[in-house]
Amino acid sequence: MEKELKILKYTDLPKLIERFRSQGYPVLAPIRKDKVVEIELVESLENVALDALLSTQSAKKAAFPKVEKVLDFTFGKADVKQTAVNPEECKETILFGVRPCDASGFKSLDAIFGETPKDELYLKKKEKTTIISFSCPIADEYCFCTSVGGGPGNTAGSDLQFTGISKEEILVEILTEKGAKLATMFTDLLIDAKSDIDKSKFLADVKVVFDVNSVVEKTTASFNNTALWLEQSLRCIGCGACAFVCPTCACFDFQDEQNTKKGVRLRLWDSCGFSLFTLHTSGHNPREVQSQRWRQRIMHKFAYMPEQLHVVGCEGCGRCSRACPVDMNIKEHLTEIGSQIVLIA
Amino acid sequence: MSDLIKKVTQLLSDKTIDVFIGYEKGSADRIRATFTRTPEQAGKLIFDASCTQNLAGFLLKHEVKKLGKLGILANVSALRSIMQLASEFQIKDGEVLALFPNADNSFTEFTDFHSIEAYLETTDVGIKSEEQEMITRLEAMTVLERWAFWNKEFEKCIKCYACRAACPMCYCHRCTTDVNQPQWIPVASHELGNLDYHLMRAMHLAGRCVNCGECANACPMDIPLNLLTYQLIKPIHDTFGATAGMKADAVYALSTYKPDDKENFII
Amino acid sequence: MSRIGVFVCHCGENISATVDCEKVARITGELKGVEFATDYKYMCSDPGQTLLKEAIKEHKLDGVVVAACSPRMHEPTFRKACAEAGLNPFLCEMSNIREHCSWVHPKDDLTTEKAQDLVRVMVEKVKKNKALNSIKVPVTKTALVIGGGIAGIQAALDIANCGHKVIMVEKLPSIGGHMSQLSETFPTLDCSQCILTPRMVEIAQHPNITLHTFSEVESVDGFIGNFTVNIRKKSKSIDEHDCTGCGLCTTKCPQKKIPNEFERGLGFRPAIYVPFPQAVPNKPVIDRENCTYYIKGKCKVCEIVCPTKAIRFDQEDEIVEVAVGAIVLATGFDVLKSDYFPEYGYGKYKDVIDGLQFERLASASGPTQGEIRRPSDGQIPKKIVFVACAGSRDPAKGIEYCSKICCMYTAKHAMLYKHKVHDGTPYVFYMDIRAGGKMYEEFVRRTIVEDGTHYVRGRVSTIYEKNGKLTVKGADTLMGGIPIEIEADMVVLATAGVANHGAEELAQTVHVSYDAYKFFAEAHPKLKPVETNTAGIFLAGACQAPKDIPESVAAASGAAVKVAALFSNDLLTRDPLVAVVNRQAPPVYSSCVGCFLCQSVCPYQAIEREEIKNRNGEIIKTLARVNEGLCQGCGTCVALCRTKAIDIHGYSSQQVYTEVMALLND
Amino acid sequence: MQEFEPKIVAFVCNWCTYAGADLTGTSRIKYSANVKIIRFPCTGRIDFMILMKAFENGADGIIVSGCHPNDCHYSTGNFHARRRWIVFRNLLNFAGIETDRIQFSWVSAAEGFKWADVVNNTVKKIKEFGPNESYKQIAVSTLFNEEGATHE
Repeated sequence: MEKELKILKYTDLPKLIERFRSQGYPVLAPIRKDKVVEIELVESLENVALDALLSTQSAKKAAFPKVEKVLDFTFGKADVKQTAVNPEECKETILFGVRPCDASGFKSLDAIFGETPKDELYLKKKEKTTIISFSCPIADEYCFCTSVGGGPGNTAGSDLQFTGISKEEILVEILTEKGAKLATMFTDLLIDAKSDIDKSKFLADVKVVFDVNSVVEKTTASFNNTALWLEQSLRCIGCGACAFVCPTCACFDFQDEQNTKKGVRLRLWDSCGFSLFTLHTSGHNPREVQSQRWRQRIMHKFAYMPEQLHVVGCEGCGRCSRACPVDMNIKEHLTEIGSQIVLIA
Repeated sequence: MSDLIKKVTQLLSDKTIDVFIGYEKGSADRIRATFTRTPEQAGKLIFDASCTQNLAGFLLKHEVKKLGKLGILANVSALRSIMQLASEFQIKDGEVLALFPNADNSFTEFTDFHSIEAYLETTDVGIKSEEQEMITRLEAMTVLERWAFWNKEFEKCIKCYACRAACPMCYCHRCTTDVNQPQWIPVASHELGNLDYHLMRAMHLAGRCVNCGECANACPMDIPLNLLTYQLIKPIHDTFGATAGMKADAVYALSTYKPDDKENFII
Repeated sequence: MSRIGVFVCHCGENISATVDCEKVARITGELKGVEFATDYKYMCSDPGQTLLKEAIKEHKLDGVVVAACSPRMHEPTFRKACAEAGLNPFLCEMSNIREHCSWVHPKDDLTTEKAQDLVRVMVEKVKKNKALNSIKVPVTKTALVIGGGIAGIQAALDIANCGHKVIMVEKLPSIGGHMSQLSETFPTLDCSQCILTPRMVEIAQHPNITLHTFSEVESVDGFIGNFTVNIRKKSKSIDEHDCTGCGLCTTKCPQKKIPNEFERGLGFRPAIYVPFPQAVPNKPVIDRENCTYYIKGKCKVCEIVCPTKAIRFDQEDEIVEVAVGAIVLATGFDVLKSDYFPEYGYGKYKDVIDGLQFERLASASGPTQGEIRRPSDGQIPKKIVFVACAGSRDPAKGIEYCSKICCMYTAKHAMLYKHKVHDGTPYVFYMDIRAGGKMYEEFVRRTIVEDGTHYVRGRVSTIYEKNGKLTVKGADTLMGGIPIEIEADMVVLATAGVANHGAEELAQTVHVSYDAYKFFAEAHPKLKPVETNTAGIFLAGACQAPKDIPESVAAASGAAVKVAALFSNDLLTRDPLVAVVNRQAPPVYSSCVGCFLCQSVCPYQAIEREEIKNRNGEIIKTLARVNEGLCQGCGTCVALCRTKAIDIHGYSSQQVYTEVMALLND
Repeated sequence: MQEFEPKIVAFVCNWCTYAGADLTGTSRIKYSANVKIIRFPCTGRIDFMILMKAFENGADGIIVSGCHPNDCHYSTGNFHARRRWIVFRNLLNFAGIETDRIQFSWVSAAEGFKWADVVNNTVKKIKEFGPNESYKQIAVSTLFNEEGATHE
C-alpha cells in the first residue's frame, strides 16, 4: 500500500497502549531489568524503555520464543495419545517500541520458517503480530545496519514506524494494511504530516564499514580458509549467547519433558556454537572444533542464506558482539573477511 | 616498550613457549584475550586495571593446546584455576608458564606448581567486599524472599551456557545438562530448567570454585551467578578447612571426610 | 514395550489383613507394560514359585515384580525362581508391601494405595533393569589371623589343619595371650599353661603356619578372596636365626628393674627379655625404651655375652606384604585401667589388685611361685575381699554390659585362695551370680559350701587404708541393706573386660565396624556371630565381647570353618551390582574427563586409571575404570561424578530417577 | 475440606535404615502411610539431584537416612554423604528452598522405633509447612496444563 505520514504527540503515546490493552491486545515492549532490557508484556507505557539503544535480546521471541510447547501427550496402557498445539489459538499481539533491525529481522525468520514444509506455529504468530518500530536516534560502535542493507530508519518489516522529530512530536509512518488497521484505534490522535519531512535528519548516523556483496562473495569463497576461521575464533568459548540474542538465528531443538504418565514436546532455541549441535550418536562430530562452528555461523548468514533464501541473515544490530563474553566483534570479523584478497572462482 | 612485551618477546624468540595468552585492546572500552605466537605480535599486548578476565579457561581449549607450549598472563584467579585444574589432573606440572603481574608493573615468572603454591599461600584469595555484602544481604532475607529473588534472576536466563563456557572449572566434555539418559536437567530454559541447571552447576563447583567471577561477567542477561558458588566458599572453608585452587595435589573437599565433620541437622 | 509380571503375595494374612491384595494386582495390572498380574496366598511357597515360573514361560515375561515381604528376606528366593524359569535373575524386583506397608499401617484405602504405589515404582524400575551376570573372582587360599591368644591359636590351627596356609600376627613378643597368664581354669581347675603351651608349640611348628610375633598390621587393601596386607615386623634388635634362645643375655643385662608386663607389674624383667619361660618363640627382644644402650649410647653387655653374636642394635622395622583371601580378627580384650577406681584405691594401695594380678600370684610360675602373698609386704593375707562387677554393669563407669567371666573367675579365685591359705577367710561382694554354663553353677556352689567363701550381695562403696588394714565399706542388700565394714589384708577387683587398646584404629585399618564399646561388630547378633559386615573378615574370641575360654575356642573354630568354606572353591561368585564407567565410540571414548575426584571417595581403591592410546602408542585420553573385583557397589563415586560417567548396576541413575517419578506421579 | 496429606519420599540405605524400617514392620510399630521408601545401596549413592527431582515431581517432604557414623556397611559412604548434605543444605537455603523439608537422619538396623519416630515427626512437620508451593509453581507439570500458543 501507499505509505501514509502522520504526526502524533508524545503526550498521547500512553493512550496508545491503554487503547490496545482495552481492546484486549497483549502488548510486548522493551522494559528495563537492572542492566538488561527485555521485551515483555506491558500494561502501560511507564517503564517501557523507549530510550534504550536496543533490547538485550531481539524481538524474535514474539513469534519464536525460547521455549514453546508444540505437543501434549499421555501414555495409555498400550498407546500414546497426542494433542498438537493449535496455532490458531494465539492472540493478535502488538510488538511496540522495537528497533528497525528487530522488525526487519523477521525477514530472515519468515524466509526460513516459510520454506516448505511451512512452520505454521511461527507463521501464524508472526501473522498475528503487528510491529510498531521506533527509528534509531542513537547508535553505538557495535551497530552496522547500514552495511547490511538496513538503517536507523529502515521501515522494512515494520507495520508502523515512529520517529521522534521534536520534543513534542512523533512522525508516524503507516506502512502496511496491518498497520493501517491498528492505526484506526488512534486516528483521532493523529494529524497529517507534511510530505516533505526529511526523516533522516532525526536519525543516528551509522557509517557503512563494508560492502555486503563482497563480504557475501568472499565468505562463500572462504570455506576452506581454515586459518581465517581459526584466527577469528581462537578466543571463542563456544557458548550460545550470540545466537540467542540474534534477531535472525532460527535454529531450534525439540525436547520431550515427561513423567511416567504424560508429557509435553517443546521447541527450544539451539545454537551452532554448541559442541553438541552436530554431534552424532555414533560419537562422530562433523564440526569437531570451535573454528568450524564459527565458520558455520558466518557462512550460514552470509553464504547459505543469500544463496538459498536470497536474504542476508544479519541485520547489523550488533547484539552478538555486545553479548559476547570474549568480545568477538562480528562487525570487525566481517570487515576482515570483506577486505581479504581471495580469488573468486 | 613495556616489561610485558619485552618478556613475552623474549620467551617467544627463545622458544621457551610457542604461544602466549594475554590481553589486547578490544571493541569500545573492552579488552579481549589474544594468542601471541610470534615476537612481532607481542607488540599489541597490554596490561592495565581493566585486564581482569581469567584467561586460564583457554589452557584447556583443544585448538589452543594444539598451538604448542603455553604461556599465560595469570592473575590470582588464573593461578588458582591452574592449581585446581592440576589437582584434577587436567594440567601437568611444567606444562604451562605463567606470568603474574605485580603491583609495580613487573612480572613474576612461574614455571612450576610449587612456586605458584608458595606464592598463593601469601596471597589474599577472598571474595570482593561488595560481593560479600550482596551475599550478606541475601542471607538476611527470608527463605521465600530469596526464592523470589532467584526466580526473578533465573527467569532472565536463556540457557546460552555462557557461564559454563567461561568457567575454567566447567571443562567437562559432557555436562550433566547434556545427559539425557535420564534427562536430569530439563534442557528448556523455563523456570525449572534454569533453577535445576544453576543449582546443579553451583553444587558441582562447590569446593572447586576459585571465585574469578567469569560466570557472572559472561552472562549476557546479567545474572549474579557467582554469588551461588561464592556463598559456599565460607562454609566449605570453615567446616572442612578446604579452599579451592591453592595446592596442585589438594584432595577435593567433597571426596574426603573427617569422622567428626560438624553438622547440626542430622537426627 | 515391556512384558512385566506382577505377583502380589498375601503372606497368609500378614499382608492381606490390611492390604486389598486382589485390588493391588488388578490396578497395577492396568499399568503400561504390565503383561500379567495376579495375587496369591504364599508366593514363597513351592506352588507360589511354580506359579511365578509358569507365568514367566507362558506370558514370555521380560521382567518380574513380586510384591511381598522385604527383599532382604526373599529377593534371593524369587531371583532364583526367575533364573530357573529362564529369566535373568536381575530382571526381578520386590516391592516391600509387608514390613513397609501392611505391618505398619491400619487396614484402610491409604494402605492399599500405598501398596499400589510401591508396586508401580518397581514396575517402572524393572523396565530399566538390565540382565546381569554374576562376577567371578579368584580366591587366595591363605588366611591371616590377627592375634595369638587362645582364639587366634585355635582358629589358626583349625584352618591350617584343613590344609590351608595361615599367617599369624601377634603384637607382643610371644603368642599365648591372656590365657598364658592364668593360673588354673574354671570349672575344672586344670592348669592353664599345661593345656595352652602344647598348642603354642604346635603353632610354631605347623608346616602351614607362618608366625610373625612383635608385629602389627599396618594396612589392609583389597576385598574378600584378595586382600593385600602390610605387616610391620617391629625390630627385636636380635637376629632370630642366629639366636639360640640360650637366655644368657637376659641374665647378664644390667637393667633389671623394669616392671614385668606379663606379671602385671608384680615382678621385674631386664631390658632384653623373654616375656615368660614358655614363650613362643622363645627368643628375647630388646625393649628399646628401657635399654641402657638405646638411652645412654653405651652398654652392649648382651652383645658381648651373646655366644652366637645375634644382637642387632641397628636392626630396623621391616614391612612384609602378604596376599590373603580371608582375615580372622582375634585381638582379644583388656581389663579396665586402675584410674577407673579412685574409690577403691586401686593403683593407690599396693594390696588392692585386679583379677589378672591375682592369677599371677596364684600361678606356680608367678612372682610368688604360687603362694598368695600380698604385694606390699609379702605377708600371706588372712582376710581377703573379692569385688565382682568392678566397673561392669555400671552405667556410671560407662560400662553397661556384663563382663560375663568375672563371676566364674572370682569364685575360682576364692576357691584357689582357700586351697592355698587354709585358715584364710575370703569374702565376695557381688550383684548377681551369673554361672550359666556346663558345671559352672556347681563350681560356684563348691566355692560357697565346701570352701566356705562368704558371698555378700551388694556393691562396695569405698575402700580405704586404716592402720595397715584395708577397710572395705559396703552393704548387704539381702540383710535389708545393712552397712558392712570388713578389715581386709588384700582386695581383688574383678575389673571389667573392655575392648583391647587400639581396637578402634585396627577396625578402621581392616574396614570392619565396631560397637559403642569399641568391640568389633558381628554381621548379625544371632545368625552371623563370627562374620563381620565386611566380606571375608571374621571374628574369633573376646575382641567381639568378653568371652571365657570355651566360648572363645568355639567362636574361633566357627570362624575357621567360615574361612575353610570360602577356601573350598577356586572362584568366588559375586553379585554384579557394581559401578561402571561408561564407554562411547571415538573420539569421545567416555564422558569421563579423568578428573579422578572419584578416586579418593572409593573405600575399596576400586577406581583405576585407564589410558587410551592410539596406534602409535600415544595417550589420547586418560579415564577412570572400576575394578569390578574390588568394587563393593556402594555407589559413592556415582553420586560424585559430575559428568554422570559412572553408574551402578541395580541402582542406576535411570532406575532411581524412574522410581522417584513413578512414586510421585500416581 | 479434607486435611492436607503430604507426599514424602524416603531415600534410605539398604544396610541400616532399610533394615531398620523392616524391623519397625516386624515389631508392628505403626507409622504414617505418607512416606514411601526408595532403597539405595548406601547414603553415599544418593545424588543431590535425586532430591531436586523429588521436589519437582511433587514431593512435599523428603527423608534421607542411613547408617550412623562409623557403622557404614562400606565404612565411609555415610561420611561422604554427610559432607555433601552439609554443602547442599547451604546451597538450597541460599537459593530460597526450605531445607527443613528434607529430614536427614541416621537410623540403624536396630532402631525400628526411631524409624517410626522419624517418619511420624517428619509427616507432622511437613503438614505444618503445608504443600511445597514454591516448587509446585515451577514444576514441569505446570507446562502440561499451560495453554497452547503464546507470543512469550
